[in-house]
Amino acid sequence: MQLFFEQLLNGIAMGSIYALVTLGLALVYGILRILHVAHAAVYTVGAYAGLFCYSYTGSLLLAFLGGMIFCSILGVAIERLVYYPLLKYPPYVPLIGSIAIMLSIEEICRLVAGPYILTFPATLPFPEFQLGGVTISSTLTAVYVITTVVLGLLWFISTKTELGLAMRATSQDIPIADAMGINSHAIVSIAFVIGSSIAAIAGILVGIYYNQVYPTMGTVPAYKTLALIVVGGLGSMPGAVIASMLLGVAETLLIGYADIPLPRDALAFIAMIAVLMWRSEGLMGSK
Amino acid sequence: MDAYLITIGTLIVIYAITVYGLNVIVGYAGQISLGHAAFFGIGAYASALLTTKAGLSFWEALPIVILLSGLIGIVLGLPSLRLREDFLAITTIGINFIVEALFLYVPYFGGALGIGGIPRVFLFGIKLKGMAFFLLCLSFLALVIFICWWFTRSWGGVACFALREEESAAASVGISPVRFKLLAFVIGTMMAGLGGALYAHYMRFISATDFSFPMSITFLSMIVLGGMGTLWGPLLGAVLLGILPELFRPIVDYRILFYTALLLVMIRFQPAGLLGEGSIVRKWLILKPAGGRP
Amino acid sequence: MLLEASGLHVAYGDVRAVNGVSFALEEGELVSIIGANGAGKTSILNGIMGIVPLREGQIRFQGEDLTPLPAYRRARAGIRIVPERARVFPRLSVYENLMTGVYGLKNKIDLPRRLDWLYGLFPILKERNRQPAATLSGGEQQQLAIARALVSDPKLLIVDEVSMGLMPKLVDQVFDLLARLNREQGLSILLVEQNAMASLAISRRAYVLETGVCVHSGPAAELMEDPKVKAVYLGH
Amino acid sequence: MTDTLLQARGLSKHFGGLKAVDQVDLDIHTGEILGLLGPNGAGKTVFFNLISGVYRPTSGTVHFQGKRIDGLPSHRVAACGVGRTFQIVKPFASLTVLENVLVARGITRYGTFRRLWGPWQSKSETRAAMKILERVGMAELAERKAGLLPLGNLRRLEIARALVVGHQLILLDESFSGLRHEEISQLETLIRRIRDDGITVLLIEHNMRVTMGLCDRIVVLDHGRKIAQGKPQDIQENDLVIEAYLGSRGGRHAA
Amino acid sequence: TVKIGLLAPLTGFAAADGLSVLNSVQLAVERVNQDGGLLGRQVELVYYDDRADGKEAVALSRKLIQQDRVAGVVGGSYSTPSRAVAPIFEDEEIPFVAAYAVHPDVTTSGKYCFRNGFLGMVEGKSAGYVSVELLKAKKIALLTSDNDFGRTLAEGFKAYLGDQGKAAQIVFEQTYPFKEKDFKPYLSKVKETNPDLLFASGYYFQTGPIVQQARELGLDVQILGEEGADSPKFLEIAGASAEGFVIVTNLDRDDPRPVVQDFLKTFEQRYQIQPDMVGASAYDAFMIICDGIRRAGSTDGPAIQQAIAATKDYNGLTGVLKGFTDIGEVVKEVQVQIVKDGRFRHFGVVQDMTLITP
Ligand SMILES: Nc1ncnc2c1ncn2[C@@H]1O[C@H](COP(=O)(O)OP(=O)(O)OP(=O)(O)O)[C@@H](O)[C@H]1O
Ligand SMILES: Nc1ncnc2c1ncn2[C@@H]1O[C@H](COP(=O)(O)OP(=O)(O)OP(=O)(O)O)[C@@H](O)[C@H]1O
Ligand SMILES: [Mg+2]
Ligand SMILES: [Mg+2]
Repeated sequence: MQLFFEQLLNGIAMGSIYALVTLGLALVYGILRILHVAHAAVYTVGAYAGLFCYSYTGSLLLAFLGGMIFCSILGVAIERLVYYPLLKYPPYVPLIGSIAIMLSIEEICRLVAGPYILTFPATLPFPEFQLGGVTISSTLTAVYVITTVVLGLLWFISTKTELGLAMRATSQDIPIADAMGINSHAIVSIAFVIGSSIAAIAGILVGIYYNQVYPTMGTVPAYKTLALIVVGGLGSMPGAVIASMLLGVAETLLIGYADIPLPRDALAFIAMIAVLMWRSEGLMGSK
Repeated sequence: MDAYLITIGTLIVIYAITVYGLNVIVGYAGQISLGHAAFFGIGAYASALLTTKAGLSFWEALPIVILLSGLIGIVLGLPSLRLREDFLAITTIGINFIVEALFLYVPYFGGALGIGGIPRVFLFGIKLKGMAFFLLCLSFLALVIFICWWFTRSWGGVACFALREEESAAASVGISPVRFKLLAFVIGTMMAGLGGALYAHYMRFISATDFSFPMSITFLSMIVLGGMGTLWGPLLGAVLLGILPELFRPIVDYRILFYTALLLVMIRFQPAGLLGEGSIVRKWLILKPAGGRP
Repeated sequence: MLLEASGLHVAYGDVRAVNGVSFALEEGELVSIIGANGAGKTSILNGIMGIVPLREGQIRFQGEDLTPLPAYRRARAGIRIVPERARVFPRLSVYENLMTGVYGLKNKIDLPRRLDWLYGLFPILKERNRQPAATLSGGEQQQLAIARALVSDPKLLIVDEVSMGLMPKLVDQVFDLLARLNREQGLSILLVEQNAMASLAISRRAYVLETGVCVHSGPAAELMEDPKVKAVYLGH
Repeated sequence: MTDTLLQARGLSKHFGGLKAVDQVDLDIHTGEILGLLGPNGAGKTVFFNLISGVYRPTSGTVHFQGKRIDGLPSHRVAACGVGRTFQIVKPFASLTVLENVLVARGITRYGTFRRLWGPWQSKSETRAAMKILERVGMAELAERKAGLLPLGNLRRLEIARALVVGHQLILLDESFSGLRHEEISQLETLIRRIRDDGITVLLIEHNMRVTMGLCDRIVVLDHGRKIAQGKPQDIQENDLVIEAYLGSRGGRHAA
Repeated sequence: TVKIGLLAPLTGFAAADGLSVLNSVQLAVERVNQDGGLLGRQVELVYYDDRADGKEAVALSRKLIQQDRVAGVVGGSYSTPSRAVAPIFEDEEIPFVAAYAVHPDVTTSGKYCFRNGFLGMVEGKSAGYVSVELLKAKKIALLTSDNDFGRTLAEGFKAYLGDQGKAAQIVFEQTYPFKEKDFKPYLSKVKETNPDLLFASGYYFQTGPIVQQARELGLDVQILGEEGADSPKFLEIAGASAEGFVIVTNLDRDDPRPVVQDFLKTFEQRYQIQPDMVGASAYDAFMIICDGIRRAGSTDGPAIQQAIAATKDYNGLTGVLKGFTDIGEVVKEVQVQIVKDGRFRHFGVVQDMTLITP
């Protein structure tokens, strides 16, 4: 029972991290219908930028802030310079652009910071808990708290403000959205700022959680999150969160209770195909 | 000729064969497939297993390999009948990951160790290596291009074009979406299977990572850069993306960055491909728009 | 002058759709543009709204030069469009579609009253409030597009093929509505309509367009009597 | 003369709780022009989609020339000789106008695997396609890319496609909307001629002048149900129809 | 000049190893040239980036042979590319010495292919020996990296235990995928079985987190790793948790021989980072080829091959090479290191010939 509980807590933490990375992707997908694979590279850059700020200032707050600002700039640059001009082409064109961006950023990280794994030796100032004989470490607490806050804010923005409506209108017909007085280009950029900031948070969190920051740390999230946004129902943010949590928990429990031979990445995709066979529009998608 | 150049050339031709298959699926029929490397891999593994474990020769195995690839293509192409375009895109990525995982984790497929000792190809009792194998691949490529050319001029081809443009309108003039999507998938995956078989017998050692998702993206980039849906685009793309990284060899540390950055620039400024509508090449050559193709 | 357009040129690649059209619209006027298929009417309207870029030409609205402004700034200046083929946001619900019509200016108008008024005009919209717009019938989408353009109380309403897909009863209602809004509330309207008879009947002035050039203009009543216009557009 | 070409019985299509088409019985006689009228959202387009195989009915049957076709997929219905247009036009955008029509000419080949491999741009096919384009008055636009045409031309292109396929029955969904007067007259003539060639026409149209002038018979739907059918004059005077559809002023502007 | 080739993954996921290899081999080149080169000529290194990818490596091996005309090649890359190129060097009769690739097929291609690293079986058996004999474990848990290396290591480990007639028993065994980052689910399970030793195989970016997360979960068991963990990066990632961690590897940092101490010092001075096993092995692989050329007195492939095959008691960086077996596998002692005060230190050595002979 205690083992189960421990596994569950780990699973939720892992799901939270998936959710943070996936959200940005779902956001961008929801608006531009682009598979923003480079999002994972933004996340990597976030970790590096955070680490850089941290090692110069020693302040975690500044690390998060610096990472978010840097990633926002990067995200908006990607959108303005590459995605926006490619919008009218079939989706695989920006996808290839996105993958090229991702690989380029990985290379730049390697050239600038070296190929070695860097460590992120910070502790997050959160308390540790004892719960029924299980210790919830401060890092886990941090993951839970930060995820909850980010999700809450995002939920508020997308449902309680006009911005959410503008984003969805923009996602469907940019010229007409403009004709309704929506500054769609700005809206798209805002979406990238939000998505990239969350990616930065996720990157830093992961860097600290695993104490590793390295150029190719985005590779696995890059593709796994694709499966997650599909399971969630493309572009649906609540769906993306639910899918992430489910996958995080399912993965840990499967490892904990069955010696499954398949790697986790394939697992995510198998789950995805199973969900699609059952509901072809994903968990929360609309037809 | 230099063995190094022949090596590069042979790989390019093998890729081109595979990429022509992808062009049928994506360019002609408009079905996004981001998992083409899986079918390339299925061809390679099938041929490797048939020749190493079942003791067939390359030529005996080839028809089986091609049929098998087509068959698996049909089965895995089935989601394309049910799913919306963007879901399909990611599903095909998933298929790629799953197929790769199967190669990697099923002991019968050699697991992480891959399959080695794949025999060379013999023709009329002569061992084909170097130039000879290159020529063999080249003849297969010619055949594949011919099939593609024929397909675009046939009713089957135009049915696919129509499906690509407007599915419901196509159905209203008698085109069965199911039949023609699967037709494109079968042709495309059979070509990938052929490419895979040649690859296996050329490398003579294959492992799952050779057929991972980045390979699919390379294939797709080749057609997009060359010109999606055009007859010569896939070849141009394969040659271009095959040669570029080699040209950048001298700048060791910056090579991949140069390559990816160049890819990005080309996609950004020639999104319709070098042979696509409105491209610089078309402007130079003052080509007429190709009939039936975008 | 509320709207002054001079020397408009619109082209798509090599296709020149509009070649130097000029026209004007006074505050409180209802003006029609009529013309054959492909004459460039939609291109002009979209050019004014900013949905397609202008190659050349100038647009002044309330004395202000709109030419360099993007579409959303024009919209915020008080222009609204009912686009050709409705172009509602397919995956937004009917209600959300209406809300895009007042994006950024909810406080300045009495939203509940405007909605009530529109629901009164187009009861189906109230009935289908939560349904995604994509599943509406063609005519229902057209009604939604009209309503979407009207929630915000615009200064200038641009209407492209407003009667397309509407049933006769509604065509009457919509033309009455446009005429009434123009007459009673002084709403300025720029109208494009294949049904030339109906549109001329409620217009003060009209322009006749042929292959991207303006070939006639004048008071609507006069044009209705013009033998050539009659023959080609009115069918008498 | 009252030979029934198509027979719908108890045809229904429900979307969730919404009864878009509800228990409709309808006969189409060979060689007539039948008008399908009704308010916006009455279920006319859905009815078309039921006949042409886009939707599978919730209940009810459709027989075409005695053969049951409900639930058949679109392409099978098309192969029976039923051509249609779409209310929201659907050209094959990146093909030329001529190629759009050529695609439809393949109707006889798409069903048999063996006949798929011949060339599609042969001289004889092109000539036949050009003839159709001349009939709808689009011959001079043959080489234009369909996606760039204005709406009116697209409507005619759709009719051309439907004509190729529909050697028995063609379904026209608001094919006159977006056309100006002169073009409407041309199309009316065309449709009469089609009928004279022995092809049956079912059309949806809100333009009363067209329906009254063209249709031999009219059926009116409202809220998915059939509320009236009969000769154009009778329909125009039917109170239910006036109330729901024409309006008290009889569609003055729509004339 | 005498040209010697090197294939290493300088970009891509294995870039860190590639860089380490390149840096070490460049030190070796300098060393050789300072000492007067080979056969009176300078040595020139021709290196290419194979991205740890078989396809690239195949083309590059042809390039090395045909265009650069190298006398021998150091395989500074992973198993996949090394396996793909081995038959080519065999065909062209160019000696190829794999530095640390572990797959058995690398050397089975023929007599021109050698390996300076340990085979999985050798290292696995040695790890078994260390567990039972040096660390006195009775209940052992195995957490295995799921790749060719991890699997053969586990096999060797179990083979050793089997031979010992159940002196110790395996209470837990599981593999984890190569790209795994979160080991808590596995470690929680390990904790349940309450072993007294955990043999965790994998690269430093896997074992580092394993050690760290084990301690975080309160799993205070002795952990044993292998050469994959032999990296300064391991120490960084695991931080304080690393203390007391033991590995079997081929580099003894406390080896008093000048070759070793010079290398350690120069490397750290030049590159501001501690050297690792991968680099050290590549250094040796390069030196083995040079030694072969020197003794053969020629740059002719077959001659060098014979000289390398006849290597005996060569004073290498990774220990004294007793020689190569018939198939080209190295025979040398296995080193055991322990983490003390944040550095790898000497802990023991496995000398039993039955264990270390492949
Ligand atoms: N996106 C486009 N790309 C290329 N050409 C276009 C495009 N849109 C319109 N055109 C061309 O511009 C010309 C004018 O078209 P426009 O739609 O403005 O005409 P219209 O008067 O509104 O016609 P309709 O009455 O059919 O709506 C036509 O010849 C059309 O082919
Ligand atoms: N996929 C769907 N899901 C839900 N409701 C639908 C769907 N398709 C159509 N409807 C509803 O069914 C009703 C009938 O639609 P239909 O398109 O048949 O109307 P119509 O008679 O063609 O009207 P119009 O003259 O405006 O084109 C409409 O109220 C529409 O909202
Ligand atoms: Mg128009
Ligand atoms: Mg309709």
